[in-house]
Amino acid sequence: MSTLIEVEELKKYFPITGGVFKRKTADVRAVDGVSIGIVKGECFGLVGESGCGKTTFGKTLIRLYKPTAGSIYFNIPTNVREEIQKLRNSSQDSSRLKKLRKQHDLSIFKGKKLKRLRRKMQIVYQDPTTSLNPRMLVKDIVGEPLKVQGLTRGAERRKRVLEILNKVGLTERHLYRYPHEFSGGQRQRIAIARALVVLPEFVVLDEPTSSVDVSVRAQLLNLFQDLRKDLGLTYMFVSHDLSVVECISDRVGVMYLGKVVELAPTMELYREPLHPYAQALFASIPIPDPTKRKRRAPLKGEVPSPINPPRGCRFSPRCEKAIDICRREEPRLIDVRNGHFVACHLIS
Amino acid sequence: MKNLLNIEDLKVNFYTYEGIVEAIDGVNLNLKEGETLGLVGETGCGKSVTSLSVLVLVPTPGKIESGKISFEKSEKESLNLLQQGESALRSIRGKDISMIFQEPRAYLNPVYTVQDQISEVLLHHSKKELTEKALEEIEKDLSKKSLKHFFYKLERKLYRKMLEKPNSLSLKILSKIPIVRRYERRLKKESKKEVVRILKEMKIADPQRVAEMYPHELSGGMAQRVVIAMALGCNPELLLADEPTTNLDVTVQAQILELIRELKGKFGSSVLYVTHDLGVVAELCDRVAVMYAGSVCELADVMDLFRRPLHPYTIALLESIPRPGKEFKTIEGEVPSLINPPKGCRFNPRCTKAMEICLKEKPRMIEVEKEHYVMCHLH
Amino acid sequence: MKIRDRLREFKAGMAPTIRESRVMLLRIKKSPLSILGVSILIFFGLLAVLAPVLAPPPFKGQDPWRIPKDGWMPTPRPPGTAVTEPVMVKAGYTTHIFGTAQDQTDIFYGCIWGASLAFREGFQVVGVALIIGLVTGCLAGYYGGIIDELLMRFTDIIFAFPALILAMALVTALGKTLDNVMLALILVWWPSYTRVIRGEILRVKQEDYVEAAKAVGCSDLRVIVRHILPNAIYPVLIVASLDIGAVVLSVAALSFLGISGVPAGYADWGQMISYAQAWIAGGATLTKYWYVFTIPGIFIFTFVLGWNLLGDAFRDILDPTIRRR
Amino acid sequence: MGSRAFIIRRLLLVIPTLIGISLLIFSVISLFTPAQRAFLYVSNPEKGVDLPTIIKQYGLDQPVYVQYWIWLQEVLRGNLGWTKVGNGQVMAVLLHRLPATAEIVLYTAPIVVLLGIFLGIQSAVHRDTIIDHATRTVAIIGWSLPTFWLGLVLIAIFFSSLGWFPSGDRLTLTFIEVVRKPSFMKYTGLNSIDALLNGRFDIFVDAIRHLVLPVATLVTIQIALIVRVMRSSMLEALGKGYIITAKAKGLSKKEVINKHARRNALIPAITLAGILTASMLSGVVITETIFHINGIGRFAATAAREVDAPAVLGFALFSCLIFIFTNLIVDIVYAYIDPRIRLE
Repeated sequence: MSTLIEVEELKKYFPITGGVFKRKTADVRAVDGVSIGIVKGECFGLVGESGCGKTTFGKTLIRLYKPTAGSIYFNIPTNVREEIQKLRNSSQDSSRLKKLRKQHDLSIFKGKKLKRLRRKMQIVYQDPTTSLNPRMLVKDIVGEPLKVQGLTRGAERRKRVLEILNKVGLTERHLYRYPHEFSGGQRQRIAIARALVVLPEFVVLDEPTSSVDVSVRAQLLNLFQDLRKDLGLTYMFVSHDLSVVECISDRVGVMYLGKVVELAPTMELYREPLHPYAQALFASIPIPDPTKRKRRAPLKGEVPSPINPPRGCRFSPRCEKAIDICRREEPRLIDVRNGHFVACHLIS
Repeated sequence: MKNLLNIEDLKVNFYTYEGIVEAIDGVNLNLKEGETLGLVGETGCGKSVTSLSVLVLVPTPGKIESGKISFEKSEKESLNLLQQGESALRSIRGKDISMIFQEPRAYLNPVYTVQDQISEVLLHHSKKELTEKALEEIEKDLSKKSLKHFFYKLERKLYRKMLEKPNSLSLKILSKIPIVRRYERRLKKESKKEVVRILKEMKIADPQRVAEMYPHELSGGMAQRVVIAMALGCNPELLLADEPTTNLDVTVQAQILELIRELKGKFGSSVLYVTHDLGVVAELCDRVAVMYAGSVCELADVMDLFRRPLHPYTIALLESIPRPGKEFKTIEGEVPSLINPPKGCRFNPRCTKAMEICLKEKPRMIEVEKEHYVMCHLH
Repeated sequence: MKIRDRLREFKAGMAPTIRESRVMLLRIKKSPLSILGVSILIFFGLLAVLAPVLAPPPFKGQDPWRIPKDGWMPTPRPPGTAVTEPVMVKAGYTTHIFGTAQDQTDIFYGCIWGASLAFREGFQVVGVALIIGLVTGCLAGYYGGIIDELLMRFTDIIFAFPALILAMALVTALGKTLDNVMLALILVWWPSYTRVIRGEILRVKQEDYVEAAKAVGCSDLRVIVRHILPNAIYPVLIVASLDIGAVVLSVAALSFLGISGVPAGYADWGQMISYAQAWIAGGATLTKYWYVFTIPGIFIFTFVLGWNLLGDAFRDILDPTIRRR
Repeated sequence: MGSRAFIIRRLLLVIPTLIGISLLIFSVISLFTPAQRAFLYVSNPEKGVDLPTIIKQYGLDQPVYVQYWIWLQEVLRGNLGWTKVGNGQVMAVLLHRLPATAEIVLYTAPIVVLLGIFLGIQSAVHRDTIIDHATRTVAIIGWSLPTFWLGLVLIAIFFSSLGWFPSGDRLTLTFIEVVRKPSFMKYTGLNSIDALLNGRFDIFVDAIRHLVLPVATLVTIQIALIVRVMRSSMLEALGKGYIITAKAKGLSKKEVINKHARRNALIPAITLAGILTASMLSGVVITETIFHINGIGRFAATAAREVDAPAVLGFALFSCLIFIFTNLIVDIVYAYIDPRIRLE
């Protein structure tokens, strides 16, 4: 098992302007210090409620947004990573660290380097009706990445486009059509084809099934599984639908207010969530089985604003088990049990 | 148990540029007193239109073509809603049947405060009760010694008149005159008290403050509570809930579901709960109606339906629920267009068990077992 | 690739466009007002193109927009009066179909040649203003920031002037010629396009497909040209088509005020009405001299109406939220 | 942003706009010939115009920014220069002629706004019926008509042929005499209102008779825009979720339209009402010219024809200020009507 992506203390703030002069008055701390690693070939699930920063994290990871702080390393040799880590800890010889970061840290990539990166990392959006340009033909939508990246031309490009369309379950007769002539499920397939045509290594799936119906959802999930095996992809599956994530992911991270509060192998997490928020979240999922109906006290209150997150542990105002330290100190994400990470004072 | 609502052979068409959309094609279902009936189906199957039809509020270009919706307003009175006049319907809407919606914030008027919008229902449907309460207040004021004694007497006279002849011309004229109009203030004050009380029932922490807020200041969950408050303001017999938790987060959804369950017990309303989420159905509903492409294909007790589904579509739908460790079972094909729907049973192109008759004839709803209705040629 | 393959490719590529146009045509067919608008514009287009045939200029080598005169009598003569001027008779004129205006200028001739002048005014002003608006609107909408702020403040300033009044001031300053009138109108008009385009771009920019285009590595230029503009341009085109009428009205209004720069006796509808003013204010009843101002007025009105109907119809047709029976 | 911050920001934005306007007008000025420019600084030519002195005094031979500064100071002092056409100081002439224009606007604006909103609502509520088609057709025809031509046609019909209304001027000659007398108190300068205040009902009727045709012309042209905006915003509002909520509450159609849809639909119409005042000034230029009304519009038109630079520029500046002022008011009203803006 080798790590494909290593994220260190990634932050993404969006400024808010206001007042008379429209000056920056505050920040929305969408992602506020996330450190995770994604293993090659896995499907990493990321769950959380709306506004927790999971989509922003996915988009920052593939550099659709410029991170406010932090580093992202994509597929770098082990020795380089070790060197960076050592340099950072020793806090000396910063010029060497700078050089290494410039070379490998894609959070500071620009221009050509960034453009080349786009071949390696792609994204599939939530709603294909808005993620496909309504005035472009399928042929052009799927062919565009190849054209822009200067990968193939002419008949060769057509062949590649057809190949990938076949893989996602579309055929040649769909080439000359506009997106609105397709059903929701088929549109999502076009969007998948566009992402995969450059043969990326890593794909962020941003709620790819939440805009389609149950019957189509299963088709898409199967397609994702097949494509992963076929093309050797690594996924990050961002979703609020916990049951879907459970079925498709190898490991799952739970986000709350811009932070990862728990991260563990799927089976383990779903069987026994440790963080109080994760527990409440999993308890809230309605189970499609009337025999397992149970009454439970739902989580109180609402998610606080990411502009001014609570001090200490961000979940502390809603947490029933919160103790003094929770309100003072922010807990760190610690490995408590062989790859099961939790950020909670009660556990560690 | 008695039927509160009975829908028979409802047909609704939408007349669009592209052609006639046969959105609802023969919906049959019944809702019993005091129960929660889940109406499930995929996007565009007509479940929302069905619930709007109950209020006879199908939006243009839609038109209710035929059918019968009978509603037991009281012990003796049974009404076919589709044959009622506009004024009769208005006295039912919001009072006997009310509705909550998917996007609560879009369904609140942005330029009025929460209080304005809730008290509107109260003033519309229970003006009498409010007037009585206001009168009590006046009596209280009268018993105290005050310089305003004269005004209070005048007020009492007016309010008594409001009770006796609420539609008299003189009152209508008075309510249009700027300064004189002030006598209505007391009524408004009463309605505000009532609003705060209802908001409190919705477990809103600070009802006084929320009552003064505008919809855009509310979070999604809070807005949904306000909409529910508006719907339950007049103790309706029937609550139509059109995907009220779909766009909310799971934890907020859990809160709202809990609230609905609790209020149902308290207010004794029946609920028609429209959703696409089988999980919510399993959690909340007593019976379930499954809709596909404009008609109800199966109607049964929730336990029955989940344990032994009979219609091929219901079976496939239940199998497509993701369960860890298993491969996803899919329903091949896509939901058909309703402009030119498939002949016969509308599910036949996707049905694995389709027979010849399925292509030709539309099956009828039959009671296969006790209280278990299916619309399929197989049964 | 062989030519045959290319041809096939081209055919396949055109098929969806044809399909889309068919849907459009179907919708146009269902709206009688748009048919009326289109027919009016086709009619005027034909007038403009066929002007040399319909009303051949009698003096060869002379400016064809100068209306030929028939004699020197000051009072207008009603429709149907016989032509006496030998040069005009030679060119094939027998009667004054619409009569003559003051100084015996032929109304029919002026109305016919006025069409091409109106098209020229409308297309030139709107065309140039649209191009300026497109470029500035794209800059402001796509990049935002200081460029946006400056451009928007500038448009604020232009908008603070009533259009006709600013155009009046500019023409007064630049000198009264037709070209200056058009230049003034362009200067007054482009900010409105900047605004509309900016607004549209701000809307489209947020769409996921624009971000998706960036995610595959498209350059800014490509994102704007291929992804944003095709989705942002239609509302602007609707406004532009409505504006062609408005431009013609403005030029006519300036003509009427005597600051158009169109030489006297020119085939300009506005000026023809302007000169007719004397015959009404002088106390003439509607039954006398009606032809002097009514006929050119109807020409202007129908021309503008055509553009307005077209713009209105397209607004309905292209608006996906409006789906009616 | 709170409503206070919104209004302060709006007020502050007026400053750069004003500076920009002055710059724009000044750059138009520099397009004129030096002699024409010199008249911008003259306050009374009867005392003799000595070009070299003016050039020296107002620094016309100095760099542009110095010229601008001097000009700006003069403008702020209220000196917009001397007009040949009006034979007086531009500022004085404008102020003297303002009441005539104000009277037209006073009657036109309410009719346009109220009738336009009413027709727009009717059109939207009765969508795709004969009422809708008729309203839209009338509006689009009104919008396509050339103002001056419509004015002329109205004169030809109602004055020349039928003799119902006068063709121009503000009052009949005999009454002009009355109005000029010092015994006739001039409170506002608006004839119709002054007549009422002086108890002369006959003069009031006469003034109104003179206003009918110009006001009718302006209303016909201007109303189309507001009908169109009101119709589409009303249609939008009627399609919103809260309308279904209102209906589901059991409210009558009238209540739904008047209480829930109209208030939301009015928001864009209010913005437009501000803009309409500006375009009304354009219309006034033409209307006054046709109907021989000595307002600021006709003055500007004459000045433009005679290339009287100070007058034209003074008028442009004047109408600009009016526009900014009305828009400011509209924005402030807007901030109070729409609760969303207060929190943006």
